[in-house]
Amino acid sequence: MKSLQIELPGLSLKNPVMPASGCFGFGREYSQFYDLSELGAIMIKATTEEARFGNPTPRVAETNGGMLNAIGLQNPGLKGVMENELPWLSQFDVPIIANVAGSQVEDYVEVARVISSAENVTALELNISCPNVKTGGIAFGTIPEVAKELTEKVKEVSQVPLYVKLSPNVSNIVDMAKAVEAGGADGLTMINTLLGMRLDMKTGKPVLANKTGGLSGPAIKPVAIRMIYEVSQQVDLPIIGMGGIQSAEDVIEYFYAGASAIAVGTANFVDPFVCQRIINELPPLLEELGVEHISELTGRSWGKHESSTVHST
Amino acid sequence: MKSLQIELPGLSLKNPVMPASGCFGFGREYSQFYDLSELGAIMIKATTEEARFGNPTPRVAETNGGMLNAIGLQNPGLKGVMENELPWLSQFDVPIIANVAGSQVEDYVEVARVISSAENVTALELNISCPNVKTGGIAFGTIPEVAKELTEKVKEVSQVPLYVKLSPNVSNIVDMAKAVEAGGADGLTMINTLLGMRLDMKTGKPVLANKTGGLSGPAIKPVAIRMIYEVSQQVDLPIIGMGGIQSAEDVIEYFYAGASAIAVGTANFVDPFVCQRIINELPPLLEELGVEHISELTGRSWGKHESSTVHST
Amino acid sequence: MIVNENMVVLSHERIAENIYELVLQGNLVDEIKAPGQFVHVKVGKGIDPLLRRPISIASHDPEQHTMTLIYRAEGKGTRLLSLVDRSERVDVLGPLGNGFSVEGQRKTALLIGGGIGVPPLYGLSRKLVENGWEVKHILGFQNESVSFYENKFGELGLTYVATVDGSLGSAGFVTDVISEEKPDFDVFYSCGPTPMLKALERQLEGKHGFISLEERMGCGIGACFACVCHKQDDPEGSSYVKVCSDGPVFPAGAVLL
Amino acid sequence: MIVNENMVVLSHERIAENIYELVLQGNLVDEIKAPGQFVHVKVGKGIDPLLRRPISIASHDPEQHTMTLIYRAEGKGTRLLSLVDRSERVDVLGPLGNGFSVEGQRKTALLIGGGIGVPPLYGLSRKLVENGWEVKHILGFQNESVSFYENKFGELGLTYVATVDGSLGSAGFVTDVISEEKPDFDVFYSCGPTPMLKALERQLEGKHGFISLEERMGCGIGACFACVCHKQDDPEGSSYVKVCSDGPVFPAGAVLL
Ligand SMILES: Cc1cc2nc3c(=O)[nH]c(=O)nc-3n(C[C@H](O)[C@H](O)[C@H](O)COP(=O)(O)OP(=O)(O)OC[C@H]3O[C@@H](n4cnc5c(N)ncnc54)[C@H](O)[C@@H]3O)c2cc1C
Ligand SMILES: Cc1cc2nc3c(=O)[nH]c(=O)nc-3n(C[C@H](O)[C@H](O)[C@H](O)COP(=O)(O)OP(=O)(O)OC[C@H]3O[C@@H](n4cnc5c(N)ncnc54)[C@H](O)[C@@H]3O)c2cc1C
Ligand SMILES: Cc1cc2nc3c(=O)[nH]c(=O)nc-3n(C[C@H](O)[C@H](O)[C@H](O)COP(=O)(O)O)c2cc1C
Ligand SMILES: Cc1cc2nc3c(=O)[nH]c(=O)nc-3n(C[C@H](O)[C@H](O)[C@H](O)COP(=O)(O)O)c2cc1C
Ligand code: FES
Ligand code: FES
Repeated sequence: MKSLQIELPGLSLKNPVMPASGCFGFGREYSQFYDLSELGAIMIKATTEEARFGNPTPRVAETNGGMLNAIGLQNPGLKGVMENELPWLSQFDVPIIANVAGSQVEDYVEVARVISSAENVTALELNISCPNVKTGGIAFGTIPEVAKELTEKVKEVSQVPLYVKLSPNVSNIVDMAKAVEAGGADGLTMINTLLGMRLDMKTGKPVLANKTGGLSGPAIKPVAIRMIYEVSQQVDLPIIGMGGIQSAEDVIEYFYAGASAIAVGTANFVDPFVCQRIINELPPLLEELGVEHISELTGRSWGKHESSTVHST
Repeated sequence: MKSLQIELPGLSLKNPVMPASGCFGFGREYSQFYDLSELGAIMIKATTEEARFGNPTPRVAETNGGMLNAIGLQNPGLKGVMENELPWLSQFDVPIIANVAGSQVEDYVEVARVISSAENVTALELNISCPNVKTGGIAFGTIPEVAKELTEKVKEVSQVPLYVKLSPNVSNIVDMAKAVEAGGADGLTMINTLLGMRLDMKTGKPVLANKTGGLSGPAIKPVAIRMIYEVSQQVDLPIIGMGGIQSAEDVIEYFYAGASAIAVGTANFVDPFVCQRIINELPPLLEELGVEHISELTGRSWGKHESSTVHST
Repeated sequence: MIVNENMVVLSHERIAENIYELVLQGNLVDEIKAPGQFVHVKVGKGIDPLLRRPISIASHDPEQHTMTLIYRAEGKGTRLLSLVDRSERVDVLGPLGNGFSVEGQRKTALLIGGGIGVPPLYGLSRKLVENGWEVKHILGFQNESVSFYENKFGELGLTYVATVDGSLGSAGFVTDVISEEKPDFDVFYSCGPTPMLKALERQLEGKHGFISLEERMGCGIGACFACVCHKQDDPEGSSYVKVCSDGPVFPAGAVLL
Repeated sequence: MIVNENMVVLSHERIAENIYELVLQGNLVDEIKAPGQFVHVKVGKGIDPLLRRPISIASHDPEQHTMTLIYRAEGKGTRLLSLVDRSERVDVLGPLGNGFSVEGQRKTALLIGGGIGVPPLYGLSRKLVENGWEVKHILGFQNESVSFYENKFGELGLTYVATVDGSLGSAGFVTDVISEEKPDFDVFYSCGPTPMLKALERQLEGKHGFISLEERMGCGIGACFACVCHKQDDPEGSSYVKVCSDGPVFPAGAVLL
């Protein structure tokens, strides 16, 4: 589908649709449902230096139109990912975006250094925004100067372009975006989850063992759209948008807001075929909208391509 | 209902249920549906010094499990409220919480000074968090020091206790709460709306004329619960909680989180009887939970009354 | 009085492309005061769609306690509504707003409707005829496949139809019909998309008439300030009308469109 | 293979207080490998409830392509599910997980179920009997009004029932029945609330057995790490099992409860 092909730093995408980190594991499970080569890319589960078990269970809870998770970055560790997951994924013709996490700068740097050398990892996603990890995480994701520094350090060692994943739990998302842009980021991914909580009706206690968790799903889409709308007008980096995407229409809304590609998280749990379905639904929808290439839609809400569109007609 | 009676600064509440500011006008319309004296209190629409028309329309948009509004503080102005609305409301046996808004410190102070002198206004709600007003609003709601100063100035002139309404659009809600506590607030109300946006599928443009708007409704409840949970453990002020409340169960969850009373906003639009219904549903629900007085539930999620409960049995 | 009732679906039919006619029965009907009032419909029980949908009362029958709504299934809410079956119930809040005033001596009325603005004019036309008025209608539709009720209007009085593509009646807009046919009338009544109403107000300036407006709504009863419009005599000021409770019907020329 | 199918409701009945028996038909049934597997059910089409609900396959009939689910209508999703009518369709993802292994020579099995953990044991018991095993059952319920399938189990083998309030069978827990009746068995199989499984593991330590676990789930297929448990031999480490894809059935003693 020519109308869906997108070129972004490190990413030659057949289409702008990819599963979001943490919602697709390392692809094995969803490969039962369809050929992963159909995807634009895959954002794999956060990788930390050492294997992590993560938080105690319950780790998920449902909310109105959304869900909370507090997985706590469970993953097989850098070695496991390098030795088992990435080689397995190399059978597919699909770029891998490795989600890099840590507790301190050194962890991040080490994971980024090693994982960016993997053959099929064509971009990194710097996870400075995970709300479910006690140490470190919060400052990286909410203080512009700290985020900038981390971005710089990671950028230094990375062999592939670097996307930084922004947290929505901030007073000023534009400041964060500008900071990581100044730190050398090649792109942004946004948004990670909103910090939320549910309490059990009977006990009064938090449903999640971790108490608070990250809110994802359709409920958060308006917040993500607003943030991408604001950020895309203020920075020159491409944005991979996410938060509550369930349909091709949602994808279009993200492009209008300013995204250049999108990721689907929670919806995979509801419909394991959702990414494939969206990819198939996009071309007819674009035709209906009279659009030749999906990238024409990027930033339409604030008039990004307005003049050029006028010229070309 | 003895089990629902609550005493808070300035507020002798028959029950802890009140309509949220901006979702109930000045009560006239809902008085067609039930006797407003049944309510715990009424939070009236924001009042500014001068009458305001507010933002252009469309001013509301629907989202998954929520809605966006950008009313823009339309109101008849201080004089109109003092002369027409408050006197009309005095026919009901219900305390009024006046929502005070402005563009600069002086406006706030003037509105607070005058409106707090009205006979039936027993508390003020300082609206430092309205996301739909271009001037002033944002800094008051997101910078602790600025919020503290405003609180101090308003507190100085107010003849009734002062509740400060916190914005959820901040990196650190506890810092904001502590700042207004230090500024002399008598209580907190939280949360105001999350900043969000919707784009029109056909045009690509924002649905709201104001572009962005405030997200309310069930979608935001987990964020509100989390913030009240965090804040109630860190400050000594009573909290009136709000955000997506639709049922007596939701009320209980807010109390568990740390609220001492609650307000219902968006749900009034869906069910004009919602406040009355919740008030009626609470006593049997409390009985089911084996609770004598609803205030025993405040902060149960973090164990506020744990020891005292043990002693009393 | 405004009531909130789970009304029974007596019939629910597709009468044109994506256009549905829904007949509801209940006590709410007893409260209807005038054609042009509307109801606020909750679709489904859940939180998505969350808000009620405003739909005009197309006509009502006080004896059978029934009212008819005609709506276009377009977005999430109305598409879901179109799936409701006979004998199910629909949660309705209403009647809301002030309808068309049909007082005064018997005269000639021109009723001009566009698209889903046509329905409330049907109840109005019936009422006018009942009161001895002469009625003329101009109905504008996108094309034939989405047109409806031409014959029903035809039974009440002279009826012109215009479609944008000329597939039914004359080709063009309702304003073209007025220019061409120059129908005589004492009062005009109109409901339709805002651009149509704007054009009409210009074309019929100086004529006595009433128009029914649409605006996005929250509460539907006047409490939330979602549906506010400036007045034409104070276009920048703080005076206003609320479409839901002061309208949706206003004298032509009163509201800034 | 895991499939996602809109299965047809062949019957849907309330069989005890808040307990429903749902019979679904479809090709998904052809993929069922073993008793104890479960399916992930989407209730309604909308976003609330958002997540699928895991429900065990109580039994299935490969020839009719039917399977039976038995569930308690408790929270938002299952209460909505209970309103689904015959001949409607239900969106099912499955079969998921690994069920009870029934290989090996014919022996005596003790099946111990608690509450809504009872259903999968019914399919297991039928399978064991089919394979020539002797089966004994201990079923624990809160009280008589929520009990079900006692007779169906009774037809397959010796069946003890315990209720907490003694309203049916003996008063007490399933563990009390074991202490009292000391039934002979070679292998035990159990499904029920975690406290019951914990107590059983202690009581039956050293015995060969299998337990089926419950955990809150996201994806249900092993991708999201929601349903992870520590292993008993590495209680603090990073090794783990996923209830959805490695389980829900595990050898007794393997998983840290
Ligand atoms: C007083 C009044 C009377 C109306 N009478 C009729 C009628 O008789 N028949 C008919 O088909 N339509 C009528 N409409 C328009 C009707 O309300 C909208 O078509 C409908 O709300 C769209 O809902 P949806 O679920 O299809 O769209 P969605 O896109 O899902 O709607 C999203 C939100 O936008 C609002 N919205 C979208 N379009 C409109 C609109 N044009 N006007 C107001 N709100 C809108 C919805 O109410 C909802 O809150 C009337 C509107 C008003 C204000
Ligand atoms: C492998 C497995 C098999 C199961 N088999 C059955 C069965 O055969 N019959 C039966 O009645 N129940 C069974 N359960 C439990 C069933 O999944 C829950 O009762 C159900 O999910 C509750 O949903 P709700 O809509 O009633 O509750 P809600 O409170 O609306 O649920 C909210 C969220 O919590 C989850 N949740 C709540 N309780 C549980 C629980 N006990 N286990 C897992 N998730 C939960 C829900 O799935 C949902 O995501 C099984 C659970 C698992 C893990
Ligand atoms: C269960 C779960 C696990 C997640 N794990 C990660 C993670 O490891 N790293 C990360 O950057 N984001 C993680 N996320 C966030 C998602 O990648 C995504 O940003 C977010 O869920 C919003 O998208 P959605 O609404 O489509 O789910 C996780 C989300 C969920 C629901
Ligand atoms: C239409 C609308 C208007 C509002 N106007 C105000 C306002 O004037 N002042 C204010 O402090 N909050 C205002 N709010 C915010 C509500 O008081 C409340 O904090 C928020 O909507 C969350 O509650 P809910 O989810 O129950 O609606 C408004 C909300 C809505 C939906
Ligand atoms: S819709 Fe609320 S005031 Fe009109
Ligand atoms: S539920 Fe997702 S891994 Fe088990």
